[in-house]
Amino acid sequence: MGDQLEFIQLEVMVVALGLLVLLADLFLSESARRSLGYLAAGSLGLVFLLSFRGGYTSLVDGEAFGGIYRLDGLALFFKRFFLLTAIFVLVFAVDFASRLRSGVSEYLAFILFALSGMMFAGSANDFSLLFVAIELITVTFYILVSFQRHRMQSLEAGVKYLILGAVSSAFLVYGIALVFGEAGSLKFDAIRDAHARLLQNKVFLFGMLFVFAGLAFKISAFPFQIWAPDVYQGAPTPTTTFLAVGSKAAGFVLLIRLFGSVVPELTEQWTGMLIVVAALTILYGNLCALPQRNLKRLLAYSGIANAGYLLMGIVAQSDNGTAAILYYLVGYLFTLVAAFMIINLVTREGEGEDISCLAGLNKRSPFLAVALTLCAVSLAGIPPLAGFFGKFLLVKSVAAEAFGNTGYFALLAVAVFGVVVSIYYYFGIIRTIYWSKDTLDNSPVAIAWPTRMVLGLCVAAILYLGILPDKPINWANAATKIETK
Amino acid sequence: MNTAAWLILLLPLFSAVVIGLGAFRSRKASAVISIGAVTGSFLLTLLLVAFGGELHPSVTWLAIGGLQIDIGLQIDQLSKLMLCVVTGVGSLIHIFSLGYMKEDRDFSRYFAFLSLFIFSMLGIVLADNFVMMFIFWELVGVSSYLLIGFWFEKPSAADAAKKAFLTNRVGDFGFLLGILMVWAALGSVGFADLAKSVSGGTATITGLAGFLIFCGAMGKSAQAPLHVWLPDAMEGPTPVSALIHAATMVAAGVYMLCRVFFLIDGTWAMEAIAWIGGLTSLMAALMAVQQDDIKRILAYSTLSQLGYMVMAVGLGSPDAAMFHLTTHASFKALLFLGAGSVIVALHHEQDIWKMGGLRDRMPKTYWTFLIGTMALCGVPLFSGFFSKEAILDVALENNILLFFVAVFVALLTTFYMTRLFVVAFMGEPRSVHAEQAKESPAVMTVPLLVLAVPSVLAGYFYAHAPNPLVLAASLVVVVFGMLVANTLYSGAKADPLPAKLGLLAKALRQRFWFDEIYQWLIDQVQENLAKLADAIDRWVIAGLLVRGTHGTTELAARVLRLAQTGNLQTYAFWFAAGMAALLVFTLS
Amino acid sequence: MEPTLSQYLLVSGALFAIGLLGVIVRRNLLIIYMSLELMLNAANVALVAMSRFNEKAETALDGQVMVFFIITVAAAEVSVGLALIVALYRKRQTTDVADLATMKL
Amino acid sequence: MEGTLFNIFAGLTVLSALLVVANPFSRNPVTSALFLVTTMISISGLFVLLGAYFLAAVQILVYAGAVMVLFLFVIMLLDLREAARRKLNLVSLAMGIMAVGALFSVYKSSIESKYGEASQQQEVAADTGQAAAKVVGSTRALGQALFSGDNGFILPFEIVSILLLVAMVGVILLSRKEPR
Amino acid sequence: MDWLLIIVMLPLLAAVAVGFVPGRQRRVIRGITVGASGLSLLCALIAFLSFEIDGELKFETKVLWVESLGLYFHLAADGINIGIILMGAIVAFAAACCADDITHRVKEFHILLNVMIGGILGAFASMDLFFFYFFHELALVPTFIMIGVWGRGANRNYATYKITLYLSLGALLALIGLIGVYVQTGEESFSIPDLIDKVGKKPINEAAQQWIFPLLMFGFGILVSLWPFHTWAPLGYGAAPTATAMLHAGVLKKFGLYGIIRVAIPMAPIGAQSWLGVLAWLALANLLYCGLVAVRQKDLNLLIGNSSVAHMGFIFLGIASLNVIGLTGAVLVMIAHGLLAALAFGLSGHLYRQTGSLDMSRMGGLLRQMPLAGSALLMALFAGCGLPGFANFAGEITIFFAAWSAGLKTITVIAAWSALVIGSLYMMRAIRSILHGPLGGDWTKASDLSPLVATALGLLLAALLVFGFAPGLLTKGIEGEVTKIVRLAKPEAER
Repeated sequence: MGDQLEFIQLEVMVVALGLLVLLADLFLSESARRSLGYLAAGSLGLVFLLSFRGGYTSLVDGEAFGGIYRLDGLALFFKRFFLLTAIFVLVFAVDFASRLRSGVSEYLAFILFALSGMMFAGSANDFSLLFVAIELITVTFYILVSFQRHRMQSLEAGVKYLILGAVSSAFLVYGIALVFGEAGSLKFDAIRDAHARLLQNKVFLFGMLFVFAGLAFKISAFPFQIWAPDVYQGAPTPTTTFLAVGSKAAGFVLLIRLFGSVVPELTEQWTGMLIVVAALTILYGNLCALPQRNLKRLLAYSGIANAGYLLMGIVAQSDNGTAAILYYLVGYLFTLVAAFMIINLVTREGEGEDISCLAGLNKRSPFLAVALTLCAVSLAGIPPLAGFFGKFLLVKSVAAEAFGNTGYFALLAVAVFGVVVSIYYYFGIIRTIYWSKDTLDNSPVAIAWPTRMVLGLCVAAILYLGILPDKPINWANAATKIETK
Repeated sequence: MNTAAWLILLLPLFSAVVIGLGAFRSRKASAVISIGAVTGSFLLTLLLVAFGGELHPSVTWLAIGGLQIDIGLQIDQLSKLMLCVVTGVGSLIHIFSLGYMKEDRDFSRYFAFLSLFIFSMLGIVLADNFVMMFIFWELVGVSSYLLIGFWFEKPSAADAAKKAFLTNRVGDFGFLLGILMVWAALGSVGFADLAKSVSGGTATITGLAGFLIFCGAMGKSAQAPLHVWLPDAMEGPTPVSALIHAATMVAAGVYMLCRVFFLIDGTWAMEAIAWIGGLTSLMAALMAVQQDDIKRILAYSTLSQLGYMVMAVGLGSPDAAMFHLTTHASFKALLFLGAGSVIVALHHEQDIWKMGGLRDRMPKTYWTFLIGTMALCGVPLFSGFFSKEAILDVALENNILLFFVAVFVALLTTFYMTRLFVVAFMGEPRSVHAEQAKESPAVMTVPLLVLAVPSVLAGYFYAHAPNPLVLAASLVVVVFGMLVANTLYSGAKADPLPAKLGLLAKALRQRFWFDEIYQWLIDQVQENLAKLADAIDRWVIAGLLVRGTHGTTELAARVLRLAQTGNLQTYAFWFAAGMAALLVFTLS
Repeated sequence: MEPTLSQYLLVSGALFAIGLLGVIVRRNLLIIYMSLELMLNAANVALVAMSRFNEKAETALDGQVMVFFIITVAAAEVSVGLALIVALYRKRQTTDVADLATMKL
Repeated sequence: MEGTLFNIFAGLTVLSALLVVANPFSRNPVTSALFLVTTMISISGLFVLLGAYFLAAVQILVYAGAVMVLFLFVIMLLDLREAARRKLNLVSLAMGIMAVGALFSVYKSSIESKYGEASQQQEVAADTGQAAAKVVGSTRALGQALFSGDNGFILPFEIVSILLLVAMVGVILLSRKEPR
Repeated sequence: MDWLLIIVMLPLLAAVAVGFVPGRQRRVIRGITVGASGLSLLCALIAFLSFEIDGELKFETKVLWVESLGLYFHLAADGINIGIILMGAIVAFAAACCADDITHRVKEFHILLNVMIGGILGAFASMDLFFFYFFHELALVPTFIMIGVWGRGANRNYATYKITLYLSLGALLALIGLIGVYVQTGEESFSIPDLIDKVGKKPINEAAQQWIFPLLMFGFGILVSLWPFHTWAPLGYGAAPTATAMLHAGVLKKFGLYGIIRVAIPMAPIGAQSWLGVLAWLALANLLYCGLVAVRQKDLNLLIGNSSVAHMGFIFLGIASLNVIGLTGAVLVMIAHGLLAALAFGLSGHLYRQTGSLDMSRMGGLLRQMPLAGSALLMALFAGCGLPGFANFAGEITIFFAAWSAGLKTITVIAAWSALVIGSLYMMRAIRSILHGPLGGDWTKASDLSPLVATALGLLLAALLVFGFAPGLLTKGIEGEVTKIVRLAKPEAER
């Protein structure tokens, strides 16, 4: 038991931190509470650093709790990824505190609890852990989304997310039930052994498809993308960020584990379906983003499109594809955090997030203007930024398989079309920043120093990932190599 | 000697460049450099003629794979003759220009262009291969363009320049294709190599290739149907008309045909060339009969004479063609310069019906002009007599029909030249300017006098036994033409012919409506094609395809997002429907 | 005769379908939550049946453990959902989903 | 005996589930809630048939006992008579039935392809052969499966406890009176 | 000496340097740009003159960049790109000199301009496919912004979007093709020499080639305004600021052609053989159709733009001939047209600045008003219709010979017609309505070229003439490299 706890030490620390934050709220004064978020972020930073400790990394490739929990390269990579995301979101949340009006400490604690769920999900090697971790994330997000009770939109988003989320949970568990019945076990290892003889078993296939649907909901892939725009728009912006990056990444780590290593032969059998899903996701996201004027909603649609690009890595069914997903996700993390932070800084409460609020940003704050431009350019996939390299790796992984399957070419064509369409609307953002005539106000934007630091870090990371991709690629490769051993 | 050969070519280029780069600031320097260059070339030419044998210096210009293009100078009998013509006549015209262009504010530019032209023309003359010839062919076109459009602010001049260039380009199109075909068939573009393979009997070119090469000549030498630019080209300064549109550039086509005669000889192209030449000469002569502009009459006469030469080539006698080319160069330059002298004296009045009585007022011009006229008409003992006779001779031998055409043309030539001469120089002055006309200064009259010498004597250098029949015919024609014209126009105040000939005269005055037909053709074909392309670009590609794609995308976007109704139940429905679709897709 | 696995599965499937239909068709949020409960319970039935008819004895009970988790999670979900309904009702005096469409397109 | 009981419980489950969703006689949420209880109880009956005794008890305790009370509380709290009168949208009903029908028919055919008539015999044979192995979800067995450290589900169990904590705090936050 | 590294880095460093200069110091900013590009030009000239033709790569800089992908920062010169780099440096210098017509947000403009110059030079200097693409994008993005912010005319927005989307589409298709090459050769190296080496030993399988080549052909083709993907070009250049139009039309656009010659043909020769016929017909469409469209234009920039599209037809035709003569001619025309396009857009920019419009029907007689600019324009237009003496002619005639010998006879005939007749038709019309005739409108205040701009444009003109008189300066090096490519593409024919 003791050494098993060692495996989950990071998660335990995070949960403990969450509990501490909840408790601290009772004893701290109003002014001290403000720095609670920074404190929590700092502590998470510590946890993040601890994840590099030799004592912890030596556990990699080990299993605990009877094989339910697996700590391998992939899991470790994602744990760090989630930690990083949460640090940024916590800093963001402090910025956002005034708009939450009440329950700020609880908000912070929930972020930490959701984080622990994501970290567990990264290590899930059993359907029961998968389900429980996902539910921890989802249920926490129900609350995080509807946290601004004074805003109708937040409540509406919460209800929508809750109902659709519950439906998707139902699909997931129903799928799990069928898979359990046919494979005889909830454990991934057992399913891996059994699945080759189940490839024609329709009940098993039915179950796996339901599981896929449950995960596709998380990553907002077509046809389960429909919730994303409304929820992204209505939710408090830090929640949106966390949802767009963390929750999506949690979906992906499970997809990678399940479809990449547990049932690879089934994935191959389903290549056609995956291509169609990826292509439609790209198309839907990009096309719907085209006439969109609300920035958060725009990013939601673009998030759908990005899920489609990421699915290309799953479709590729290779280590390179997986590594590309990891790389892309990291780039996406920095880009999206920066973008949402800037949108939050620029817009005012109650005014909505219409794109016109960016007008004249280059005069109000050249730093923010440049940073947001970099984000948009990176999302559009133009070198030398993170987004380009991520897309490059994804396309490469698909192209490597393409000669021999025309479907891959169709997917590539759709991806190209999607990127071109996306350039149109990302370019619209840049256009509004720099050469829009109707500037509403010219007041400079005040930025707190931790926010500034996070933004600076994000910009640096976007550039780093685009210009010096060697090391990150190696990390991503290492994370995938260990996992499939 | 090789250096001398290169210098002949490069001196005028040097002059043009120097004037263009800075010497233009001084009028005097420009003139001195330019005239120096051309006379230098002339002297070097004489040097070559006197001492040089056949020379063939060359450098590689471009060599890629199987394509080798040299810049080389082929100096042989033919090119020496032509060199003499070009540099000799050129020198005189340069000097004449000193007087003619004295008042012009773009004096330096004029001389730069003139030098450029001489350079280009010498390039054609010296070229030892097709591509080099084509290069200078084009350069001649451009320098002629620049000179015709010298007074570019005058719309008519600018238009004429444009027309000349474009018409030439149509000919060049054929020329280029001809070169390509020759290269493809014989594997080289050098005249020496080609001659070797043709004489070795290893290969020949097709008639089509020959005809295409002739297309080049058709443009430059203004053969029908590409003759329309030459009369308009008279918008340029008169010395330019004399130099380019009488003596040299227009002769280039004939020269080129002679140069590559060995290639086209024996193909069906010869027949076509002969007929086109004959018809051009006939048509041009007819049109000359009813022109009133002194320079235009000369221009049509030039056309007509070029037709002679081309016909001679087509009938298999490049010698006769070159002979006529040489004599024609001198007397036509003389005529043009004479006309220029008259025009200057009359303050740029060009209508012959506003002249008259110039005999007494401009005696030198009068006499030299008379010599030129006689030579052109083919009055015995003048140079034109011998060369024209040589051509008639060839025609009689080879094609009797063309012989009659040629004789008729000779008659017309005498007629319209006499008309011109009688109306412009004899009788009483018909305008104030004509009354006050004074003889031109020496700088202009001396070249006239100098040119008069070869106009008389050039015929004696060509040994040729005359055919009595031809002799008789040409004599009759000359006498008859002169008499008729003299009776008709002596003392006339206006042209009596339009009244007598009616529609025919109108057709002649309107130059058989060639320009109108071309304009119509261009409007109908070229402009409509352009309109069509533009419309396709605007409406189909930029409109239907691009905006269509854009519109479809936009529409798809707007339709797709209708799915996002905001209603939870719809969302749940999409969810279930999507799931069902996925299931059906994967499981069945 | 003893009921077969497929009979159990059909019952659970029917339950699932009815629940899904309820989510799609009913507009009262409360009823939608009840339908969601039906869907989750359908999974429970399937899991227990699968567990009963499992070929591998050693992992057969896993299904029932899973049901235990599902019941707990469902309870948590319902409580959050009901709290949300209460908050919504306070703001808008409605539980009809048709009134929740301020964000669209 | 088992067959009959199954038919009764199964029929009751489906019927009352239908009545939860679409009751032709009443639109009152309270009715739906009561039929939900019926469904839950029938399901626990099915659990008993399947040997999951502990779960059957938990089912009744949690659903009939806790969840239903919660539902009823909220219904009473909100006083929903007004909303109950709204009409059903026929188009959405038809489309919903179509989508769900498609889903169910694919499900049914999948089940039949696996457990259909032909394979039924083998299945039964296999079942009888392993009849002894049929698991019984007694409290002890389940407890051992849940809490054993090395081979059990202690970790998910603990995570569920975090989940419950989150839900609890969240419910308090959400249902607290709005600030200002 | 690593001349290429210096050539590429100077403008990029200048961009950084400009970043530190306060925006009000316009003269300093312009000085930095002109100075940097001037130095770059000087280095390029030295490199060009000291370049020895022996089939080896010269002035190499090779740094391992991403080991896991086999990606190098690799700059090097060979016979093909040394000429293009020199041309690029000349145009860059000229563009920098002509950039003084920008009066607002000068600092930003010059940063972008320098980045664009660096990107352009880098793209042609790169021997690694990744950086080849990367530098191209580095140059492309500033183009969009420059047109968007500093562009002119009512169509600016539409033009910006159009050019952005078109070029992005082209670049993406090409990228996929490049990735295809990379993946098919074993995912070990992006280096062009390595790849050529590999392909020479073991060609990419045929089915893959049939995909890769069209991807590269159309991708690169869109970048070069291949018919029917050409409509962005006239519109974009019409709206672009002078320096941008000069750089893009002059140099950056050639990237696509360079890519086809450098990558597409040697990597996918079998694909090339089945697709070059299509390319030849599209080239014809470029020549004939765009020529006809140019005839109808009333706006000088649209005319130059369309004519520039038409000129691309020559290069495509040269490429489609797929023989040494044709490819050499194609590269020659690339260089010549680069200089010419820059010259033409530089002059039209000057005219626009002086007269506020480029509507040809309202101009006239400008030769008298501004003799320098007028003469230069005259020469540019002459060069545009393929006058001997200018480098364009040498390339074009080479291409005619190549196309004819490659058996594309019908196409050659029509191409010659459109080059000689239609080309001169619209050029003559332009001269007639802009320069000739009586002085139109109220241009009395219009002034001639400033000394700086005159020098810059004079340099372009001089280069055109030098390469026109001595095309051997370029062709010797090009021929050697092109022969290697043709040998790869057509092992059986050595011509």
